[in-house]
Amino acid sequence: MARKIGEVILDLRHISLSFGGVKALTDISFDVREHEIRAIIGPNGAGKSSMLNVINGVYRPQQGEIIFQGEHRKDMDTHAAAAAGIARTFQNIALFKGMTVLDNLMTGRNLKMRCNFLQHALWWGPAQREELEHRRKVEEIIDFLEIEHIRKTPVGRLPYGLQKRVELGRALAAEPKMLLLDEPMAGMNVEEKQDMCRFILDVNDQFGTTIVLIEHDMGVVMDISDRVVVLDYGRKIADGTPDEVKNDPEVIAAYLGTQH
Amino acid sequence: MQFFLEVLIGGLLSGVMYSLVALGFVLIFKASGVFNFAQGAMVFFAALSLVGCMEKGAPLWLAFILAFGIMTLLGIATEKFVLRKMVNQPPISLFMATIGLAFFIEGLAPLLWGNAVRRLDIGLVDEPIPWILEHWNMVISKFDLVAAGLALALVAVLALFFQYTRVGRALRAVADDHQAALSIGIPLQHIWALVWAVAGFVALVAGMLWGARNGVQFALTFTALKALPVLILGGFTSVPGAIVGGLIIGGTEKLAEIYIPPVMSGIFGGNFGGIEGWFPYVMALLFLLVRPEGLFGEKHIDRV
Amino acid sequence: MIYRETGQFKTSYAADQQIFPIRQDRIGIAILLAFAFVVVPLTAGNYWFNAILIPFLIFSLAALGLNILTGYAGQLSLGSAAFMAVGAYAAYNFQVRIEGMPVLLSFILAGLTAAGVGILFGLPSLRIKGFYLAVATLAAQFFIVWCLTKFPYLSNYSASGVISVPNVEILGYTFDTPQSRYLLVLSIVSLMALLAKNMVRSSTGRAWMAVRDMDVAAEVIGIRLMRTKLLAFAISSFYCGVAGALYAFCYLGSVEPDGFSLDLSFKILFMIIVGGVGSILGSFLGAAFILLVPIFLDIVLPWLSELLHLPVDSATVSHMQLMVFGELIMFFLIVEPHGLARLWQIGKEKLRLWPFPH
Amino acid sequence: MIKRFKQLTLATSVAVACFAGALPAAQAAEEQFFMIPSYRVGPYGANGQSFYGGFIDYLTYVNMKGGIDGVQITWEECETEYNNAKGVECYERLKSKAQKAPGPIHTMSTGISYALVDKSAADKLPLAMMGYGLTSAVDGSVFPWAFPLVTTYQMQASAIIKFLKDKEKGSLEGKKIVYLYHDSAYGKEPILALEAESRLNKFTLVQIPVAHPGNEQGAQWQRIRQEKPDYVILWGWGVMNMTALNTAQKMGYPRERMIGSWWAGSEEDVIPAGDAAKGYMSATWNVAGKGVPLIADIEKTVYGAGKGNLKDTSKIGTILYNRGVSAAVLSVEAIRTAQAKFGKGKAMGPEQVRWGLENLNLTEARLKQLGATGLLPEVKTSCNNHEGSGKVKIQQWDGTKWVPLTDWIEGNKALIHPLFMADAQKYAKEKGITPRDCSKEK
Repeated sequence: MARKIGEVILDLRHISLSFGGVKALTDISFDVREHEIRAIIGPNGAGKSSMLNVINGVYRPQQGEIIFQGEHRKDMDTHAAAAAGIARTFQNIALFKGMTVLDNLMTGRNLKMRCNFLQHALWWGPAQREELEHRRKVEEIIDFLEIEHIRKTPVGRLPYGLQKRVELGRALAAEPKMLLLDEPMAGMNVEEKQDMCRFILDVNDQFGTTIVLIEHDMGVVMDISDRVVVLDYGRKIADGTPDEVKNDPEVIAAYLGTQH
Repeated sequence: MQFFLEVLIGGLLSGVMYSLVALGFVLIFKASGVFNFAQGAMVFFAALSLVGCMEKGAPLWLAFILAFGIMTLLGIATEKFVLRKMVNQPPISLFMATIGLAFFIEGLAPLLWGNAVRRLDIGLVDEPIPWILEHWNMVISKFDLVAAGLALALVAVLALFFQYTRVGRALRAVADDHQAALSIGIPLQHIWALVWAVAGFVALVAGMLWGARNGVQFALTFTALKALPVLILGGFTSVPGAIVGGLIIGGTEKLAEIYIPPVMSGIFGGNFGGIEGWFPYVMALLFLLVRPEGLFGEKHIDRV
Repeated sequence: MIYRETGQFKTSYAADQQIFPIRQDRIGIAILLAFAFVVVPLTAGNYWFNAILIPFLIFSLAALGLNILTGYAGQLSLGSAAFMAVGAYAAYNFQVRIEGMPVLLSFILAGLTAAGVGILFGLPSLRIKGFYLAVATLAAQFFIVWCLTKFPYLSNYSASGVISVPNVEILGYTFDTPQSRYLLVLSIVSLMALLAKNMVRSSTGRAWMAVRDMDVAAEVIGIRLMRTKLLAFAISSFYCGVAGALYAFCYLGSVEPDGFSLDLSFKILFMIIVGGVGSILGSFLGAAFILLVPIFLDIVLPWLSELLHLPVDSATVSHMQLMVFGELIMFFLIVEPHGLARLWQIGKEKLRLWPFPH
Repeated sequence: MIKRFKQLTLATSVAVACFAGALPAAQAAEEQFFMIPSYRVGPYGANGQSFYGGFIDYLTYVNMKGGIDGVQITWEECETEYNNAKGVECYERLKSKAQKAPGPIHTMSTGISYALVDKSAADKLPLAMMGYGLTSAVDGSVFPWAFPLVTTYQMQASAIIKFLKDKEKGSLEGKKIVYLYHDSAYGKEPILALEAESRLNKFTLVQIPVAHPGNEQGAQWQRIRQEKPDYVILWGWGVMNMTALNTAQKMGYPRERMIGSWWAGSEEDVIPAGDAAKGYMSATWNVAGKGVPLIADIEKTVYGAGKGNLKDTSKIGTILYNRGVSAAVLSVEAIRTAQAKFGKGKAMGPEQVRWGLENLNLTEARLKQLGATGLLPEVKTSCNNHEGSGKVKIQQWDGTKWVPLTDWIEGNKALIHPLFMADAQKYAKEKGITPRDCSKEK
């Protein structure tokens, strides 16, 4: 175990978000430390995906503050988030369906590429060199995720489990500091889940990537995460290590549906 | 001021005529998600069938019924031979297919009825109402008023049809969610054929009024171009949107044609009339920038 | 067995990144180019040059432009003809107004002018999507044509608004024979097709496709939607603009704004739909199809009616042509919604196995 | 899918085979070949139908009467849909057949003829533009191969002004005339001439353009109502004409004060407008009706033998039908003129036909011989006057038919022709053409 949990890398303070009067998140604060695996759990409609969307700027909260790597912001901007090294996957796979696996992964490296469209049009020279260089990196990820055989397949034709894996690959291609995973194991069978768990742990281990994940499978969450934050109806009801959270009465109530 | 009013009223009345054509687009888009570019060709075909039946000696009411029958057949054939075979294809393919359909109809109509330019007499004369002309010195056409009345009646009938009939409810269900409608046993194909027939009916009314106004001829297909800005303004899925959009487009377009070119001439010199071709589009475009879903369209939130 | 890639191993990523990774394809394209550049100019007659090959190449270029915008970047446009018009009029003005302006440079400037106008009309795409955008592009279509009609400066004060272009002259050589014009157009189109292919296979193209397939995900990856969409509009318009300049200079010789009508925009849209959305090859196949079918029908239908002794008058034949054309479009969309390019691919896959059934 | 692919391949190969087979066929001797780029579909299909029906009927008629001194006329049609690119394709397709012994080409489209002016000159094929097209081609020194025969937009506009002036007892001073036009090359061309006339005759000219297609003119006519002009000159095409008439009625503008161009003065333009068209006037360079012996004879001979081109025989004798016949008469007469010089009974080559068109002299006597008295004005062309007449009649619609009001009226040639010459010189300069010396032409 080479990994060592470091300082706070992301700090969310008093985040509130609403859509036309409907409150999605209410005054939520929590932090994420470098290299850790941080899980967000909660029942359906608890605001978990909204939380991720706030972190990488898809949604803009009405109130609160986001501090990423010491930089204070009122809200994130998708481009800034990507540039700062935040990558993510989506609950309902958001791959580029018309493109091959390879192209999807290459797209993931978009921000690292420097050539402009004129150089691309001319191809021979810088564009080709750059393309090759990034191709090598992408091939490493392809090896890592064991998807060599489907490299040239359009992702639309792949089965669900593989698509999830490709989406992880696309996020990894950006060599992110922080990876946001929205239900990476939803709809998978046991074997696929095990594979996915292994990849997540390996990513965290080998690349030291900080991981924030949403997951419904409690077994998985308790197994792999360092700390867990629990949301219910857009509010934070618990925060702590898996064991602390597991025994929190409010969490149990939320999950079992008892009256508070 | 009086001139301004006259232009505005004339524009609003023309706008109703645009709404009529736009209505056909809305019906089909609402029920099947198809952007039916053949609506203009259908207007042409319907009017030509009407006038063709009248030439064969049928009185107006009978010709109207016969033409409606023909439009229904066309609707059923379209569903059976084209749309049914294109289920699950992307909207753009369906859109292209309707352009193909437009070509087909544009060839078929004159093949059946001849390509001479015809007059369609529905017993309405396009003349100013003398009383208004005398008292207010304003030109309001009898024909336009009747046409506007007919259009509003048509909308009312459609609204009732959607609200209170079984078929109407089924149509709305389909419009809301195809899958769900299918799962509760609504025969999608019949519904689509039906909605095309209803669109054919709307095309027939539009064709009758436009044909009586400008003659029955190929140029009736161009009415579609007048309807498109109405459509963006009002939203693709809203029947009231088509009416309100039509009024807005009609009114502003006429006012613009009167008041903008002199201003432009003042700036650039030269003659800048004839802006009606693009003005409604640019206006609708600017409007969209403010409200991308149109006047009455449904707001769409991306969920990820 | 002839068309097989077995035994062709890629030993480097560079080899794998070629435009035509399969050897047979490379040979095929070489033969095709040799045929187009050498055999055709030696053998084809004037009719083929003036009425088929030159317009085919020019329309392919315009279709390629639209395909970049619609097929790759996913922005449906009904205004391509207007951008062609901008190109045609811009090239004309550069030629007429600037003494000694090289023709090729004026073509490029025409493309750039069209690109500028394209960016302007692409701005709404940041807010508007789908059919709303398509209808909004009609604003460009009508507005641009109107401007060209209304500002006499743009047609060099010709009373009718029609412009008649000067001869094409490069380095003292006048392109006045159909062959020479064909070769000029062929060279320009081949080069631009190559550049387009390069763009779509690199990160520019991937960004376009990402925006097309899933814009939110693209944004999250760090692709700037505005820049990507506007770049697509600009490049697409550049291609259409050059096509328009060629249309005026190498094909018709004289153009009027009304010639760049909505019908022409539709025609170009048909080309990419029939040919294949998001395919460079498809742009060419589609252009060939849309251009040749009406001509073919025009020749064959009267011939058929004579052969079968059907008492058909010319009007009927004309109407039938229109119907058959419409039917063919619907037929194609039903049979192969991905266009001729996909059929070609399927054909190749068949060939790969041939003569064995599986 | 695979099966479909096979079918497609088969279909394509059959198609290609047919295509190849249908291309150039051999041409027999002593035949004069007319390429006819016609249009019968699309927005103007109805107009094309009548015009080309009359044109082809007359060619059939000539053949039935023994051809042009024994030379049979052959022809081939090609649908242009009034579209410039398709027109060029048709021209290129039929060009090779026409190169030996061509007839003048009639496109009946300003756009297509513009696109063909340079091409036909390079290919040496005579291009006729009767009442449309590039009007500066009146100057034959710059345009040896293009013939805007009979009259041009500008001369027509001038003739209309002359008519109105006569109507106003010799002076238009202080009058106001609205020029309501189709916003295209066609509508813009006469503007210079009208402006010159307005300066000369001191009337106010108000120009109001109508955007294509012109099926909505509420605003324009409201403006006209406000302007209260003495006359409205209508320069419309297709649906724009009947919309103008209907809207005029709606606004209460008297139709007796509206006067149209010759493309706004056919039955197709007024019948759909119904009573709204009564009293409306228009210019024309050919008369309507079967009163002309030639038209009656064509109906008897050609349709009697079942060789007529039109299915709808009610079109015979309409303005556009008769215009088609007139166009054919002029074309055939040009070939006869050429034969008179280069050899009777022989097919004429391109240069010879061109000469025929340039030395046409269709006199009243000859028209009488043809049975075409009054159908069209006398036409006499020369190297520096490819127009040859410049005369029009004014006719009025009485609710059922066109009634000629006047004899042939000639526009103000002294005013208008210099405009053509200046334009032609500009064209020659832009294109690098060295004009012929007309004094040396014989």
